[in-house]
Amino acid sequence: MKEKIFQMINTEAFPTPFCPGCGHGILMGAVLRAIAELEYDMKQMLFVSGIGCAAWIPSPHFKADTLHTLHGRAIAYATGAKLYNPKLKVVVISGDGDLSAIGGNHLIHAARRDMDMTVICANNAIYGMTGGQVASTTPLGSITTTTPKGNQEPPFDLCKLVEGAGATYVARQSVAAPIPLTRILKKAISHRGFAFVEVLSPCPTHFGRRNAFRTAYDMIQSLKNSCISTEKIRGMSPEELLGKITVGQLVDKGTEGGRS
Amino acid sequence: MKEKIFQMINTEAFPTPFCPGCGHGILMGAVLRAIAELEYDMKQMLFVSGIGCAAWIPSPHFKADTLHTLHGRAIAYATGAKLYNPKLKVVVISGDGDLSAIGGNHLIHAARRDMDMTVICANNAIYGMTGGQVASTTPLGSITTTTPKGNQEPPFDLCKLVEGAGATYVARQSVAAPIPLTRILKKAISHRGFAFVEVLSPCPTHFGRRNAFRTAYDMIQSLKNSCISTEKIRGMSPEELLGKITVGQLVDKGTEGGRS
Amino acid sequence: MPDKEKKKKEKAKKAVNIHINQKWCKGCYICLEVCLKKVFEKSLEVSEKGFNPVVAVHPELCTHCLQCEMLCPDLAINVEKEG
Amino acid sequence: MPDKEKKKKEKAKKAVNIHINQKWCKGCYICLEVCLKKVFEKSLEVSEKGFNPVVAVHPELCTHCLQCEMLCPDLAINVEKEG
Amino acid sequence: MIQVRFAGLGGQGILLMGEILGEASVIEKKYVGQASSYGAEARGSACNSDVVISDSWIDYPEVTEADVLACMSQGTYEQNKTKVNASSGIIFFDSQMVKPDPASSLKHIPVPATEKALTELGNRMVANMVLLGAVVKALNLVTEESLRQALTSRVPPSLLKLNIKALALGFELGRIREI
Amino acid sequence: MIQVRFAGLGGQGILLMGEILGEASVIEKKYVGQASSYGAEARGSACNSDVVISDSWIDYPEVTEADVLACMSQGTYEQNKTKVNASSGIIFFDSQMVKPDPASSLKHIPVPATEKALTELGNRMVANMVLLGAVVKALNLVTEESLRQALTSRVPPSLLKLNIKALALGFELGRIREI
Amino acid sequence: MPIQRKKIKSSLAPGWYFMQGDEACAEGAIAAGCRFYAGYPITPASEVMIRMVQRLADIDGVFIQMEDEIGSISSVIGASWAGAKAMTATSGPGISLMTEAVGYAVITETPCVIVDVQRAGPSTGQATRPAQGDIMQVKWGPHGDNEIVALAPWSVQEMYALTIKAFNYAERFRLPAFIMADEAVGHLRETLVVKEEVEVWDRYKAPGLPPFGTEERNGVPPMPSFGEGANLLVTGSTHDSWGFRKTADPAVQARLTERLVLKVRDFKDEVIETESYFLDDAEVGVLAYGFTARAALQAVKRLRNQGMKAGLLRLISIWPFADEAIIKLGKKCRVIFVPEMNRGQVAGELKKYTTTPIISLPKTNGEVIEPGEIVEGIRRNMA
Amino acid sequence: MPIQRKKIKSSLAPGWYFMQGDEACAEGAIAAGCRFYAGYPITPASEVMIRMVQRLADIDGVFIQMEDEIGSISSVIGASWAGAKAMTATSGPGISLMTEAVGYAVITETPCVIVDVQRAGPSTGQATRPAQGDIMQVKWGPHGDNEIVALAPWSVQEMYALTIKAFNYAERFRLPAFIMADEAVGHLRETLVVKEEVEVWDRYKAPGLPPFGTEERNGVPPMPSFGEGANLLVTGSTHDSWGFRKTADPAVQARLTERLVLKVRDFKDEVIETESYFLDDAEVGVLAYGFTARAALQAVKRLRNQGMKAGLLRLISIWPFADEAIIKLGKKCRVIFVPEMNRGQVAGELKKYTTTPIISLPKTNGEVIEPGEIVEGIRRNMA
Ligand SMILES: Cc1ncc(C[n+]2csc(CCOP(=O)(O)OP(=O)(O)O)c2C)c(N)n1
Ligand SMILES: Cc1ncc(C[n+]2csc(CCOP(=O)(O)OP(=O)(O)O)c2C)c(N)n1
Ligand code: SF4
Ligand code: SF4
Ligand code: SF4
Ligand code: SF4
Ligand code: SF4
Ligand code: SF4
Ligand SMILES: [Mg+2]
Ligand SMILES: [Mg+2]
Repeated sequence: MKEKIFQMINTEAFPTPFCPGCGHGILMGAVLRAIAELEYDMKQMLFVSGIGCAAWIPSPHFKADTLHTLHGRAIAYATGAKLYNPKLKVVVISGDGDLSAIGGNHLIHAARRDMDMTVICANNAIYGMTGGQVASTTPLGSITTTTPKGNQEPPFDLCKLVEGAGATYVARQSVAAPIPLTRILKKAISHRGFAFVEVLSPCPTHFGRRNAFRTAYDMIQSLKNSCISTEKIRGMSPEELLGKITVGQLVDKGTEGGRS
Repeated sequence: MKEKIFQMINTEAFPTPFCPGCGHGILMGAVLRAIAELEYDMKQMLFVSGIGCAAWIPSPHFKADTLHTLHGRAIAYATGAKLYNPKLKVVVISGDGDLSAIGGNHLIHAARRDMDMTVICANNAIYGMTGGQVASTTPLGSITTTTPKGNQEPPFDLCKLVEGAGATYVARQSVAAPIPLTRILKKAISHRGFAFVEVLSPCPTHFGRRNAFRTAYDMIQSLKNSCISTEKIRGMSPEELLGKITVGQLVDKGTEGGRS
Repeated sequence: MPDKEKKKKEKAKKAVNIHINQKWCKGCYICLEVCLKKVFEKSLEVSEKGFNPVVAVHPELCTHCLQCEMLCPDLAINVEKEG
Repeated sequence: MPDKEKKKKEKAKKAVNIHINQKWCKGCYICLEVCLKKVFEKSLEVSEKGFNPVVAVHPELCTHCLQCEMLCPDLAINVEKEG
Repeated sequence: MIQVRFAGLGGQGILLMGEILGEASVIEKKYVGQASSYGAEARGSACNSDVVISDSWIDYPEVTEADVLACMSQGTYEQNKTKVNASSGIIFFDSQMVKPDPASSLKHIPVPATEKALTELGNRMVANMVLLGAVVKALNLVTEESLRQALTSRVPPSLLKLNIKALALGFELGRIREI
Repeated sequence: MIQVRFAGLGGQGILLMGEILGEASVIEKKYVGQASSYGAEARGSACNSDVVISDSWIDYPEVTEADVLACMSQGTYEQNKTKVNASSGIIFFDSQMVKPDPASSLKHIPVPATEKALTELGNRMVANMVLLGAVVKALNLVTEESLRQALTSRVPPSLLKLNIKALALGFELGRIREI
Repeated sequence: MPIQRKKIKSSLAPGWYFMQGDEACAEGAIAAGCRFYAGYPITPASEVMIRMVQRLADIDGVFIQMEDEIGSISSVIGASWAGAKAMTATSGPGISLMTEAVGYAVITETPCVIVDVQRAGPSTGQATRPAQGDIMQVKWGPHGDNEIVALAPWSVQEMYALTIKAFNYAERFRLPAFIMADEAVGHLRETLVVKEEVEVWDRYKAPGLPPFGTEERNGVPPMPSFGEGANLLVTGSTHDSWGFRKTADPAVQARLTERLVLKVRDFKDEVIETESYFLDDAEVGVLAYGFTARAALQAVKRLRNQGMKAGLLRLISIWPFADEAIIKLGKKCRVIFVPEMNRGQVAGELKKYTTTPIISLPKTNGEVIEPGEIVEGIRRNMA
Repeated sequence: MPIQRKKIKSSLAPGWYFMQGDEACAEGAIAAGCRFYAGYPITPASEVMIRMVQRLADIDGVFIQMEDEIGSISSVIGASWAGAKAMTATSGPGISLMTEAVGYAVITETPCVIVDVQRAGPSTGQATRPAQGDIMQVKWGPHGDNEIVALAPWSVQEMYALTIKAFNYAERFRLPAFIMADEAVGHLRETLVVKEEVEVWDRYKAPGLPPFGTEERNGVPPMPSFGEGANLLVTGSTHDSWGFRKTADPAVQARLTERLVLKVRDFKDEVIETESYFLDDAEVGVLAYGFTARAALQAVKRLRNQGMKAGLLRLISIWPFADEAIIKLGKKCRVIFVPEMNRGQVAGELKKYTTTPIISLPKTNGEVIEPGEIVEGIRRNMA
């Protein structure tokens, strides 16, 4: 496996520019493992990203065609490439801010169109690259540089948002659970039509530091504790569910392949 | 009533620039009636709109503060005005293209924030002002100038979209039912927090003409036939519901007043 | 007499005044088609803007249901009870 | 012997080789904390980039669960069975 | 080079008149410039449709001074009558819709387009084609055949017959007018 | 006017050194220019923090030729040693982190900052303050009091004590060095 | 130059057409090989889109109406990297929204064509009225230094012909090329004469060579497409010749920014195109472009008839700017009049190249400039 | 002029501060009366936002982080009409996205302040590096003709002082006023000396007078706010003096577009600000602005020491352009050098106003221009 993965990356681009313990690195590994397990040919794949730390996951690390676009625009760029060359397997990997704040409109429209592509949103609940400002995914009460007294704005439930927009595959998982994550990524990448995966991916540098997480591992641990799978959730009481995050597959509609 | 309403409009701006039979005119009347019945002071209200035929509903027809903005940006402008002067009662009235195509991002973010404003989307399932191009609300198969062979892209369910984004009040009604429409508008306008009303409003000129509606009345009639209220829908069979549109109140969450 | 019936009676009693703003009417004929009482007819006059507005030819049949007024896209109809 | 158990046995038998890329490791210590077998320790050496990477001090305890490899954000760990 | 302006209200089919004359002229390998102007509303506002026709490249393709004005509404008549070439200009007008200015020294030719469309074809919507036929015939701008061909390419099949009849009616009127 | 450059690796607290010296100088009503440069990564890349101090308005507030270089890593020492004023420049260096160039004719002053931070305070993270204290004291750039005041405004209360101790350690080292 | 130039049969049957400017633009695109169109409706450019829907459907091209203009230009760039000749059309408000992505196309050297059918601004202004207010915008809209190509058709014939050229220049220089039309020429219907053949330039391909750098300071690298196995690294950040981000390297930044500019400036004469009328003995110069130049031509003829030695220089290309032609014009004429449907944008630009007095004849009332107005404006100033 | 000018106590206690440029900008805004800030994070402007969060919280102002830069400028405009002095700060990519709304602010005559902390482009370029590449963009970015004000601080002190001025000009002229900072001055920490009082200009109010038109061709109308009962009709379409849309009326379009330009051009001297160093007897002129001007000042001093009669003209205001100062400079000097962190944007502009040879000294490698480089550039060209 590891060898296969090494053939899928530009080793000269390593070590990555990510901070120590950044969840995006873990997600990078999971995406590579998923593709390796699917035995997809990297030469037929196109990875598109916006701007942000997460946008660096594929570019320049993946040895495949990569398109590192503008902040918020990854999906719109991907749409053009996919429509013109439907043979490309298109995977968008970008940050929560990129895809759901500035890029929210392209996200919901691609979901509506059932564009044949996979969108992986590395959600660290913060703007990592610009130094830790509040995001549209930051939990209520969290401290960020632009919410020094705690965030007062309700965050998106990204999965509900894209479901409401019409996505045919929707799932959520955290990097703390790399095996289920890889499994879900495989399903999403092989889905025909618009697949969206929200991946909870800690930013120790900007989120952790300001919100009482001592180490990167603390954040991993906290994710492990708060994530509950869709299967386990059944039969749990509201009290038990307080503060929990549902992970797993949330929507999986048959589709004839989506728009391409 | 009519007298009251005449005091709420700039009569010198009439007759309106709308085409004969345009649903937006009916909606205009319903909004005025709702405000008159609520006995709100027009001097404390701000009407914001984008660009499009629907965006002309308040501007320049309403004798109140009106802000006719850029295509897609009405909600973002409204956000600034409301935040700085929370005493303003802010009502956004604009088109489906304006609010959900180019303006989709501001729509979902205002819903997420639970911004204290009412957004009335005049949905004619088409771009009226620019001559009848497909919209993100155009039903599958409909003929438009940019889908001469029928629309192939699934449309948004706007109410689901804003619900998924976090709106605290969501409703749908058509101009063919002016009394229920007025009732819903009253609830939405008096709601504290983000209220969204999708109003089905025919465009005889560009939608009707291309899609086998002979007259404006035909379109009204067709809306009357296909709309079913949330109450009536219970107990109906899937066959009976085929091709029907649910109207009525869809979400009404208590809120402490939303962001303002 | 219960309140409701009383009102009905009153309603029926009162004559209805239907005013159509000939300058605002665009001749869409929604009112004409929606009125169950067939109160309206197309006018033969052409308005400034080149439309044929409607005229209320049978105001006496009007039940004051206000459908026409509420559905007129041009705020051109005013149905008022007299007195 | 059922397949599953067979595999388990085999697993246990084989020695495990743990390679850590000292140039890629950034000393986040996720591996160190996630490993139930306490295979890793911080190195005292400072890497080029100024990090203290980890070293696998007890590879013999490793159960090949791969948690460390999968959770390493820097693709810096390679846990391989020998032979 | 000849400059023709059609004028009337939105809804009268003014734009189509210019387009068809333009198309017909190109069929005859002429250089044509055709431009329209109209209000924001779809109906009821004044609109012009201008055609400039020449045997060679046209420097400036808009009507600067009309040689011919064909008019279907009083308002647009008033607006445009001063924009006609004062010495040689001709004004065609729908005799039902326009009351010509008695003070004008320009050549005025009444065409009972709306009237004929209503009485002979039962549809005032094709008055525009009647007027167009009359103008084209009277001035010999293009052949009947070219105009019919142009019409065919621009009108939905369901309405074609009626329009061709209207055109023919116009040719008739144009023929008997002496200019 | 004096130009001071602090240099080292991201994570060593280099930026803070410049900021505190700058702040302290302003407390003494001096004109100061302070600018930093660093790589895209949060850790491990070279960074500089420059301070220019003057009694009057500073035309160009960046270091063009350092009068003083205080260095905490070998790499940045190599990069910067040529950017020091060749005649009068002085280089302070962390004696554990940097091996000075024997060929250099510049005045070099070793400061055992990391060593002292570790041995006396048990925390190498405050080596930067030890070095800063030593440089400031040796050159009399600002008073101890101003530097402490500046430190107080820039360091979280929980870490203040430790940092003040480190500074004091630096003053000590700076005092005994003869320059 | 390694760009592949070829003559191909016209996609539209040779002959005479009566066509609208916007439609002719779409036909030019099809003729040039455009197979991807993404757009968003806007007056007065929507007709380009509507023609493209119909034409692309015939030839298995891709059409998409995006959610906004940002989406349009973004997907055009994406499609270009997937191998398409791609286009979008809009008007001023759309160009404003596309600004950021235009800069991206410049730095990533993405060929694409953007049609601007200008309308009266600023802002929403008079949406159905002609203007030439976006001349400076297309050059200076994006942040940083962005060299682009822009052509200004004055007729329906040129809406067709210059659109083909725009595609050719986009490929030749790997950049966004603009068609600066306006409502008057976009909605004008005219005679369009289509010839047997059109000259079309195709993308320079050279597998193995770096896609983002050349040996020369002013070169244009070859361009692979996605799916060809080139492991393309496309980024809007500063990058080396293979596409690796170099966001802290001064040398790479210097080299890239310089090349992006020089690759156009050094070869500007391949693009710059002007036309002279009566300039041989002209004393009074008129400079105009786009639809206004047709009024100017008429005006010059009238002035000649009145005995004034007037002459016209018409700009066919707007960017890169026709510096040398202006210098020559300045030497020849005592004064240069610049009628334009804006507040003097090109008139200002002229001042960079000549000391001859420049008199701006701006018109921004939402109407085209008529020949008589130019005559009058010149007479007034020459009296 | 009916604008209300007053001296008020500084919001920051008088004294000496060690402060970053971005922070000083925020302090200037607060001092000028800014009570609404909407922004979106971007390097190197985020520090303005972060300071504003803290400061607005103290004084009951409104802060919001919007979903993008379009949202930021849109809500700034909305807040301005609700009565706020409002600001946003961003860098090139954000300015690109704000383009359309800037045009809206121009046509609706909405006072607001936009801070551009420039970074190295084009496109994402080198996001943490300084540049001066947006000079032309802020003037020409939006479609149509848009007159704006832009000031270029060269120090932390001016980040504070010019931001106050920008607010004043925004109110005085009812338009968007830009602060053209760059990464170098935005992130620079310097001594900031705060005085007792600041001069602040407040919105001109005159209930009953039309909010969108004046008797004069170049006037600035009074500005009511929402909620005051004025029945405001604000629109980005062409409108009459009461705000009624007039999208087909040539006279209204002509009058509006002309006034939007003349209200600034005719009073440009109220804004234009330059500073001269050693120009009295200068033969070699240097023109610079922003951070680069500090290197230029050093360079000029060095050249003087070396015996060259060099002098510096510094632009404090960029737009409207300092035409007369340039004409004078051109008359005085044999040659003018223009060092700038772009490919010669202002150097090009200079050519409109003087025939004295202009030598551009561009630097676009993501680093600031150092005094030695200017000295060297001048010596090389003068040899
Ligand atoms: C138009 C524009 N606005 C702002 C920025 C600055 N910017 C770069 S990355 C980023 C946010 C990234 O956040 P996210 O997408 O969540 O990624 P993360 O860094 O957290 O992984 C921002 C605001 C930009 N590059 N372009
Ligand atoms: C940035 C921008 N793009 C495009 C347009 C052109 N435009 C004006 S209105 C409109 C669509 C209006 O559709 P909708 O909002 O549904 O309103 P309707 O006219 O149907 O009521 C468009 C695309 C514009 N004004 N600005
Ligand atoms: S800032 Fe946060 S998201 Fe970005 S690399 Fe560092 S840890 Fe990861
Ligand atoms: S085009 Fe359609 S939406 Fe617009 S006014 Fe006419 S009928 Fe109404
Ligand atoms: S009120 Fe009712 S009955 Fe009376 S005219 Fe109107 S629709 Fe007819
Ligand atoms: S509904 Fe109104 S506009 Fe339509 S015909 Fe009746 S009165 Fe006229
Ligand atoms: S594979 Fe498992 S047991 Fe072995 S070192 Fe990694 S975490 Fe520890
Ligand atoms: S998880 Fe990876 S990067 Fe972190 S300490 Fe272990 S080997 Fe190093
Ligand atoms: Mg993030
Ligand atoms: Mg619509």
